[in-house]
Amino acid sequence: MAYFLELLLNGALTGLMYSLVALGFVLIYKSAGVPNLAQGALVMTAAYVVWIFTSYGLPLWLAVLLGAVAMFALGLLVERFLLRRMVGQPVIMVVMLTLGIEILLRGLVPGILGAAPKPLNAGIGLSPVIIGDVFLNRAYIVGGVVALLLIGASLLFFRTRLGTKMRAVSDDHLASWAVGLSVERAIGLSWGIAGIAAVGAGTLWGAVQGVDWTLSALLFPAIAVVILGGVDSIAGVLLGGLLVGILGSVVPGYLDSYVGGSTRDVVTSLIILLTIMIRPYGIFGREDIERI
Amino acid sequence: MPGLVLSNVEVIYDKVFLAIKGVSLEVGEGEMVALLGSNGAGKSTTLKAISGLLGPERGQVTRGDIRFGDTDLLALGAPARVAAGLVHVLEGRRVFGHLTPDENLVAAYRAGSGRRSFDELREEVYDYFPRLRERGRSKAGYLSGGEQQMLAIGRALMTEPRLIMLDEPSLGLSPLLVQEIFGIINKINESHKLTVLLVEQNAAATLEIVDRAYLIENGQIVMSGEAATLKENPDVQEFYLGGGEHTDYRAVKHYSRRKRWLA
Amino acid sequence: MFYRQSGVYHTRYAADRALWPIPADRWQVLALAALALAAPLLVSSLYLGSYLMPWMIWTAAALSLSLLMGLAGQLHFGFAAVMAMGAYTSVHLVRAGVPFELALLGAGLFAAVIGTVFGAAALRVKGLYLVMATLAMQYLVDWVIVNVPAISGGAQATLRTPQVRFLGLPIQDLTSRYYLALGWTLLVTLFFLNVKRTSFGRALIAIRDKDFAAAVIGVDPFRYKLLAFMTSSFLGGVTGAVLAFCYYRAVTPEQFSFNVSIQLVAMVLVGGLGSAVGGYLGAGFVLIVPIVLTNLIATLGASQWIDISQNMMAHLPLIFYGAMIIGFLLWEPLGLAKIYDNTRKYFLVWPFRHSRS
Amino acid sequence: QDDTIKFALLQDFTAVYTFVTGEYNQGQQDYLTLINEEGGLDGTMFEAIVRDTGNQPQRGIEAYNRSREEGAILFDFLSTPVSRALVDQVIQDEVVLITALHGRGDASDGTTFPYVFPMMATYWSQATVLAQYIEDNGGLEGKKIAIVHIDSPFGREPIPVLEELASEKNFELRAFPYASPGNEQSATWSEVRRYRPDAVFIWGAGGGQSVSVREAIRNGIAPDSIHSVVWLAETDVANVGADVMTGVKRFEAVATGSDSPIIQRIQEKVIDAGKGAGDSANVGTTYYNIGVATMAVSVEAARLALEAHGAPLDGPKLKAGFEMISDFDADGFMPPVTITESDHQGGGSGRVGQWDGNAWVPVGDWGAAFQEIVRKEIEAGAADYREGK
Amino acid sequence: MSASENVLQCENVSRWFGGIHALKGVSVSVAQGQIYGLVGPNGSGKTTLVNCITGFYPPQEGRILFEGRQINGMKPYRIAAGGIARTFQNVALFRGMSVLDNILMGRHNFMHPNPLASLFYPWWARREEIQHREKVEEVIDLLQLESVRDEHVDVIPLGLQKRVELARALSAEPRMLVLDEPMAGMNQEEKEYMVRFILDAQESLGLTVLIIEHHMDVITAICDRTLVLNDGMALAEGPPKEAIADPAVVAAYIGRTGDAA
Ligand SMILES: Nc1ncnc2c1ncn2[C@@H]1O[C@H](COP(=O)(O)OP(=O)(O)OP(=O)(O)O)[C@@H](O)[C@H]1O
Ligand SMILES: Nc1ncnc2c1ncn2[C@@H]1O[C@H](COP(=O)(O)OP(=O)(O)OP(=O)(O)O)[C@@H](O)[C@H]1O
Ligand SMILES: CC(C)C[C@H](N)C(=O)O
Ligand SMILES: [Mg+2]
Ligand SMILES: [Mg+2]
Repeated sequence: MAYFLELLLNGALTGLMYSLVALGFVLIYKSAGVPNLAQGALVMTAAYVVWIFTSYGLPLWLAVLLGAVAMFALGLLVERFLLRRMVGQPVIMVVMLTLGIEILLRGLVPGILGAAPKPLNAGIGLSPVIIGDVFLNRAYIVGGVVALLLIGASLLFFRTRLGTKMRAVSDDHLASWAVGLSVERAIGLSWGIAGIAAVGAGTLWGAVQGVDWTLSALLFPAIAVVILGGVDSIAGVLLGGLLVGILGSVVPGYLDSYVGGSTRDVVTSLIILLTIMIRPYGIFGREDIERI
Repeated sequence: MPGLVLSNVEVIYDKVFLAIKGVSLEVGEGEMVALLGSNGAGKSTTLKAISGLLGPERGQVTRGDIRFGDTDLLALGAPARVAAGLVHVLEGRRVFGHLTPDENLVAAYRAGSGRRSFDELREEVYDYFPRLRERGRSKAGYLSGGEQQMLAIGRALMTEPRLIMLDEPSLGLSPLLVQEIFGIINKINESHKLTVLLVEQNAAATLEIVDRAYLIENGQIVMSGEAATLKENPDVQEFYLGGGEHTDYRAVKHYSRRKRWLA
Repeated sequence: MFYRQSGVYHTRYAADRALWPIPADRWQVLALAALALAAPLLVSSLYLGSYLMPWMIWTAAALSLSLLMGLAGQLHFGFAAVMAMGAYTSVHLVRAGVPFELALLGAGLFAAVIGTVFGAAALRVKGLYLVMATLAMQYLVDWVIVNVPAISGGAQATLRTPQVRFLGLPIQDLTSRYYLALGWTLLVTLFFLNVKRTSFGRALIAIRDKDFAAAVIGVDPFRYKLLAFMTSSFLGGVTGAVLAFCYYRAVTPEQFSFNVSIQLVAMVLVGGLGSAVGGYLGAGFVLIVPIVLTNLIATLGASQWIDISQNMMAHLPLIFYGAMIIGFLLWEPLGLAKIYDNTRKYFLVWPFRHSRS
Repeated sequence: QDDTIKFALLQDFTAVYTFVTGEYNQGQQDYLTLINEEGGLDGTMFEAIVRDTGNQPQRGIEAYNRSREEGAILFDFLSTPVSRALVDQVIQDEVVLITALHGRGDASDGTTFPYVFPMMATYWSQATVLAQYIEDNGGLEGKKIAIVHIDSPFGREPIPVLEELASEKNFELRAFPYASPGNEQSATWSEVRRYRPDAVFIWGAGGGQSVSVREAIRNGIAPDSIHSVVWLAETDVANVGADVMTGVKRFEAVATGSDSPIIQRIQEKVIDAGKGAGDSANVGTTYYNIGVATMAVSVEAARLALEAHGAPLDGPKLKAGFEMISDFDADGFMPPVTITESDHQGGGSGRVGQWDGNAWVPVGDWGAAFQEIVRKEIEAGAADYREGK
Repeated sequence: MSASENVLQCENVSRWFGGIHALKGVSVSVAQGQIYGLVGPNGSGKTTLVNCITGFYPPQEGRILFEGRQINGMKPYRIAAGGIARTFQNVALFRGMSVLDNILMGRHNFMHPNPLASLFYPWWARREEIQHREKVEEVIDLLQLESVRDEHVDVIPLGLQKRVELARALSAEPRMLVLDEPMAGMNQEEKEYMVRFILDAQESLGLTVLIIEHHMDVITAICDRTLVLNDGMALAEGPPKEAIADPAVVAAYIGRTGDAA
C-alpha cells in the first residue's frame, strides 16, 4: 500500500513536472493555433540560459528572472523572423517549421555553449520528504508547486480581454487581421509566455538531470500530456499531467520487473494512441467545427 | 471630400496571376458605394487590397496607390489600417467559431483614450442585432448563417470604423434576412455617417440603397455612376437586375451572350 | 527555348495523358537514366557507395512516403518504423531460407500489414493528431524491436544480412548492390508517376482535398485511406529491405529510429509534397547537404581558414539541417520541386512573364 | 608526407554521447599532437581525422568511406551502433577498428574479429571487477545486489555475466530497468528501495547517471554501496554535488587526474604551447584520460608495427602491431595491457575508484577478475557471429 | 401518391446535434422526374435534411427510402453508388486537381481504381482512362466548361467552380441530383446560366432534382413542388407559388413580398 501510494504521489508530482513542459505547448496552441514541437528545445535553451547566468555567479532567482526576460525575447524573435511568414499555411508546414526550430536550437545552443552536461543547482535538498513509509522527491514537490502556480496564472490570463483576443487569433488569423488584431503580436506574445514557462521547466528539470540537449527529449511525455488533456486546454495540462505521471509511474512500478524492460515509454505511447482513438480531442480539448 | 481613393491598383497572386489591373475608385466620406461584378471579377481582391489582407493568399499590390483620407494605406499593415478607421467584413462571415458572440465582440474591441467603452459599443451592436443578444453565450460556430453574418458586422462595428467594407453580406441568407441586413446597413450608414463600401451580387437590392456603384469585370472597372443611372442601363438590367420574378428561366436563351457595356 | 511546345499537339486522349508530353522533358529523363546506369563506370566507389546509392534508396523511401503524405494527405511521422518492419522481415525470411526475391515481397507485405495498423489511426483523426498518433506508434514499434530479442537478434541487437542472389545474380559487390537499388527506385518512381495519373491516385488526392466530397461521389474514405497506408507501407517495407541488404548490410534499431522518420518527412517537404522530382531532390538535399557541409568545414578548419571550436563545428550540420528545413518552409513551402517547376515554367512561357493575365 | 599515419576519429559530438565525446576526443587529439611534437615515431607523423557522425549509422558509413579514401588505417567511432554497423566492413577492408569501452564485447575474440580491438575492459569485465571488489570487501555470498540499468542493449549487457556469477557465488541479483534517456527514474528507485539491496550497480551513461545517484541517495541507499559502470565522471559529480556524492564507487579503466607522467608531458608540450585541441580545464578529467589512453595504446601498436614491418603502415601491419602489445601500461597510466591474436580485450583489467569529496581515488589495484566467465560470454557471442547471426 | 412512384421518400426524419434539435420529424416525397425545392430560413435544417439523405448525418429517427430501398444508415459512398449525387453549400471541389480530373473523379464508381492498375498503366489503366474520358467530355460539353478544362480548380471563379461541382455530380450518372444552394453568390446572369444547365441536365438525363435555394424567383420558376422548413419542421408544402405565399412562410422567411430576389 505504501508502495502504491509512493508510486502514485511521486507519479503525480512527476506528471506536474511534465505539465510544466506541456504548458508552453498549450499556451502557444491556444493563442496562436501553432502546434509547437520545439517546446522541448525551448526548455533546453531556457535551462542553458539560466545556467549561463548562474555560471557568472548570479544568484538563482536573478538568473531565473533574467532567463525569463531572455526567453521572452527569444519567443518574440521566433515570431518576428519565422512564424510571421507561416500565417495561413497548412498544419504540416507549421509542424515541420517548429521541428526545424527544434533541430536548429538543438544544434545552436549546445554548439555555442558546449554539449557536455552542465550542473544547475536549484538549491533544493536531496533528502526526501518522508510521510510514513512514503518518500517524496523534494525537487518534484517544488516543481509541482511551480507548475500549479503557472497553470493557475494561465487560467486567469485567458479570462482577461487580452486572453480572449489571443484565443480569437488562434481561431482565424485572417479574420483577426480584418478586425484589427495584430496576429503577429499575439503569436509573439504567446511564444514569449511559453518561453517564460520554459524557464520554469528548464530550471527544474535542469536541476534534476543536468543541462544538456537531452532536455529537449522532454517533448515526448509533454505531448502525451497535451494529447490526453486536450491541446488547447489549460485545465487539460493539469489533469493530463497528473494522469500521464501517475500511469507512467504506477504501471512500470508493478510491471517492469515482470517484463524485464522499462514499460514507461510504452505506457506513454499507449496513452497517446488510446486517447486519440477513443477521444481524439482529449479530455478537455475543443472539437473542430466542420460544417458540410 | 475624398474618403477612400484607389488609383490604378494592380494585384498579382502567386507572383504570376494578375487578378486586378488598374482599378481606380473613390468613396467619399459618409457615402455608400457598391462594387458590382460577376464571379471572379476581382471584387474581393479589391477589398483585400484595401484592408491589407492579401498576404496570406500570396497576393501583392504591385502597382497603384491606396489612400484613406491623408493616410497612405499601402504603407500600413492590416491591423494598423483598422486603427486608421477602416474595417473589412470578410466574405463567408468568418466569425471566431470557438468563441461566444460576446467574446467575438471583445476580441474586436480596442481600448484607448478617446474611445467609447466596451459596454457602450456592445449595447449598440446588440441594439442593431437583438438576436445576437439572445445567443450571446453559445459558440459562434454553431450559429445560423444569418446570425453569423450579423455577428461579423457587429464585430466590425466594435472597432469604431469610419469606413466599413462588406463583402457579399447577403450570401446564402434568406430573403427576410437579406432585407434585414440591408436595412441595418442603411441604418448604420445614416445614423453614424459611416462610409460604406459594399460588394454584392444582389444588384437589385444593392442599387436600392447605395448612392453610387462601380461595375468591375475581369479585374477592370468597366462602368460607374449614380445608382439611379445605372439602374436604367440596359446591360445592367439584363445582366445584373434580371426581371426579378418576371424572368422566365425556362426560356432563357442558350447561346452565350456578349456584353457590350455601352454607357 | 528548350521547351518548345509549338508543334506539339495532342490529338488523342492517350497522348494528352502521357507522362512527359513535351519532348524536352523526355530527353532529359532519358539522359538522366543513362547517366544513372553508367554511374559505376563514371564515379569512384566512394561516391557510388556513400552518396549515389543511399540517395537512390532514400529517394525510394521518400517517394513511398510522399505517396501517402503528398497524394493521400495523411501525415506520417513513423515511417521509419514501417521500413524497419520490412528490413527485419526480409532478413529473418532470408535466414529462414526463403529466396531473396520472395523475401522482398514478404517484407513489403508484412510492412503493409503493420502500416495498415498505423492507418487505423487515420480513420479517426487528421492533421496534428495523426502526427502524434503515428509518432506514438513509432515508439511502440521501436520498443518491441528492442525488447524482443527474437526480432532484434539478441543482446547485440544487430542482424547481419546474409549473402543473397537476386534473379540468379549475387548481390555482393558494390555495383550489383547499386543496380538493385537503382532498379527498385526506378520502379517506385514509375509507379508513383502512374498512380498520379490513374483513378487510384485521383481517389487518394480526392480524400486528401475533401474527404466528404469524395464520399459523395462514391469513394469510401476508409478504404482509400487504408489502401494509401498499405501501398506506401508496402513500398516502404521493400525499401527498408533494400536499404538493409544493399546499403547497411546489417539491421539495427538505430537505423530506423524516430530521427529517421523526421528526416524522411523533411525529405518529402523539402522536395515538395506529392512530387516525383521532389522525391529525388528532397532526398538528395537532406541526405547530402549536411555531409558536404561537414566535409567542407572540416577542410576549412584544417587549413586554418576559419577558427572554430571542435564542438561548434560538430554542431554545424545539425544547425544547417534545421535552418534548411526552416528556410524551405519560409521561402518555398512547396519545396524544391516548385523551384524546378517555376524554372521550367519560366522557360515554357518564355519570353512572357506571367502565365496568365 | 605520405608516411603520415592517419587515425580517423569519427565520433558523436551532437547526439547521444555528447557527455563523453568532447573530452574523450580532446584527449585523443592532444596525445597525437604530443607524439608529433616529440618528433613522431622516428619522423613518422600522426594525423587525426575528426568528424561528427551524430551517432547515425548513415553518417558513420559515409565518414568511414571518406576517411578510408583519405588513407586512414585506424577508426574510432565511440558509438555502439556505428561500430556495430561497420564491423563487417572493417574486417573486409582490413583496417583497424578500436572499440574501447563500447561496441560489442564479444569482439574481444580476435580470431573471429581480426580487426576489431576493444583493448580495454568490456562491460562484462567491468562488472566482474566491481563484483570482485565486493567479494574482497565483505564477500558476495548472501548479498542482495541490485543492478539498475538503462533499458538498452548496453544497459542489459552485464546481466548475464552477473547472473552467472550470482549462481556461482551465491548472491541474489535483481535487475531494475529504467526508460532511456533516464532523466526520470523515481518509480524504479521506489522499487529498488523496497528491495533493500546491499549494493547497487548503476549501468547507464550521461545525464541518467547523475539522476541514478541522486535517486539512490534520496532513497536512503548509502553512497558507498553505489557502484557504477565506467561512465561516471566529473560532470556527474558537479551535477549531483561533490559532498553528496562522497563514497560513490565506479569502475576505472584509466587513471584520472593530471599526475601521471603522460598527462604531465601533454600539459607541458601541448597545452602550455597552446596547441591543445580544446578547453585546457578538461585535461586530466576521466574521459580525457580515457581518450589519451586509447591513443597511447594505438600509437604503441603503430610503433611496434613500424619496427617489425616498416613504413608505410597499412591495416594488416597495424593489426599485427596491436597483437604485439604486451604489458603496456603507459607509465602506470592504465593497467598493463597485453593483446594477443586471440584476446583483443587486452586482459580485461581495471580497478575501483571512489569519490572522496574532492577527487576520484583508487581503492584497489589494477586487476582482472572472473575472466573465465567473461571468456565464456565472449565465446558464445563470437560463435553466434560466426554462424552469421 | 403511392410510395412506389416516389423516387425519394423521407418519413418522419429527426436529427439532433448535442442539444440542438435540427430536424423534427420531417417527411418529404419526391416523384420521379420532379424538380423539388427546399427552402426555409437559415438554420431551419435544409442542409441537415440533405445530409441525412446523403448519409453524412444519419437521422436518429425516421426512414429514408430511395427507389423503394431504405438508405438511412448507409455510408455516404454507398448511397452515392446507389445513384444519388449532390453538390455542397460551400464549394467542395478537390483543390489539388484540374477541372478535368475533378470531373473524372465523378466516374469513380465506374472505374476500378487499384494500386496494381497503376503499376500496369500501359495495358490496364490506360484503356479505362480513355473510355471514361469520353463520357466526361460529354458532360464538359453540356455544361460549357471547355475553356477551363485544364485549369486548376482553385484559380477559377466561384461561379465556374459551382458549375464544375455540378459536372462532377452529373458525370457520376446519378438518377437523383441534390443541389445545396447552387446559385448562392451569383449575379443574375450567372443564375440564368445555372438554371439553364440544371434544366438541360434534368431533361436530357431524366433526373430527379432536389434543390435548396434562397432565390425565390428561381424556385418559383423551375420547381414542381416545394417544401418550406422552419425550425426543423415543415411549414408548408405544395407547388412553389402557393407554398411561399403562405402567410406563415412570408412571416418567417420571405418578408416584404415583391422584394425577394
Ligand atoms: N489566392 C488566390 N490565388 C490565385 N488566384 C486568386 C486567388 N484569389 C482569387 N484569385 C483569382 O483572382 C480573380 C479575382 O478573384 P476575387 O475573389 O477578387 O473575385 P470576386 O469578384 O470577389 O468573385 P466572387 O464573386 O467569386 O467573390 C479570380 O479569377 C480568382 O480566381
Ligand atoms: N455539425 C453540426 N453540429 C452542430 N450543430 C449543427 C451541425 N450542423 C448543423 N447544425 C445545426 O443544425 C441547425 C440546422 O442547420 P442547417 O445547416 O441544416 O441549416 P440550413 O437550413 O441549411 O441553413 P442555411 O440556409 O443557413 O444553410 C442549425 O441550428 C445548425 O446550427
Ligand atoms: C561510448 C559509450 C558512451 C557507449 C555507451 N556506453 C553504449 O554502449 O551504449
Ligand atoms: Mg469575392
Ligand atoms: Mg444550408
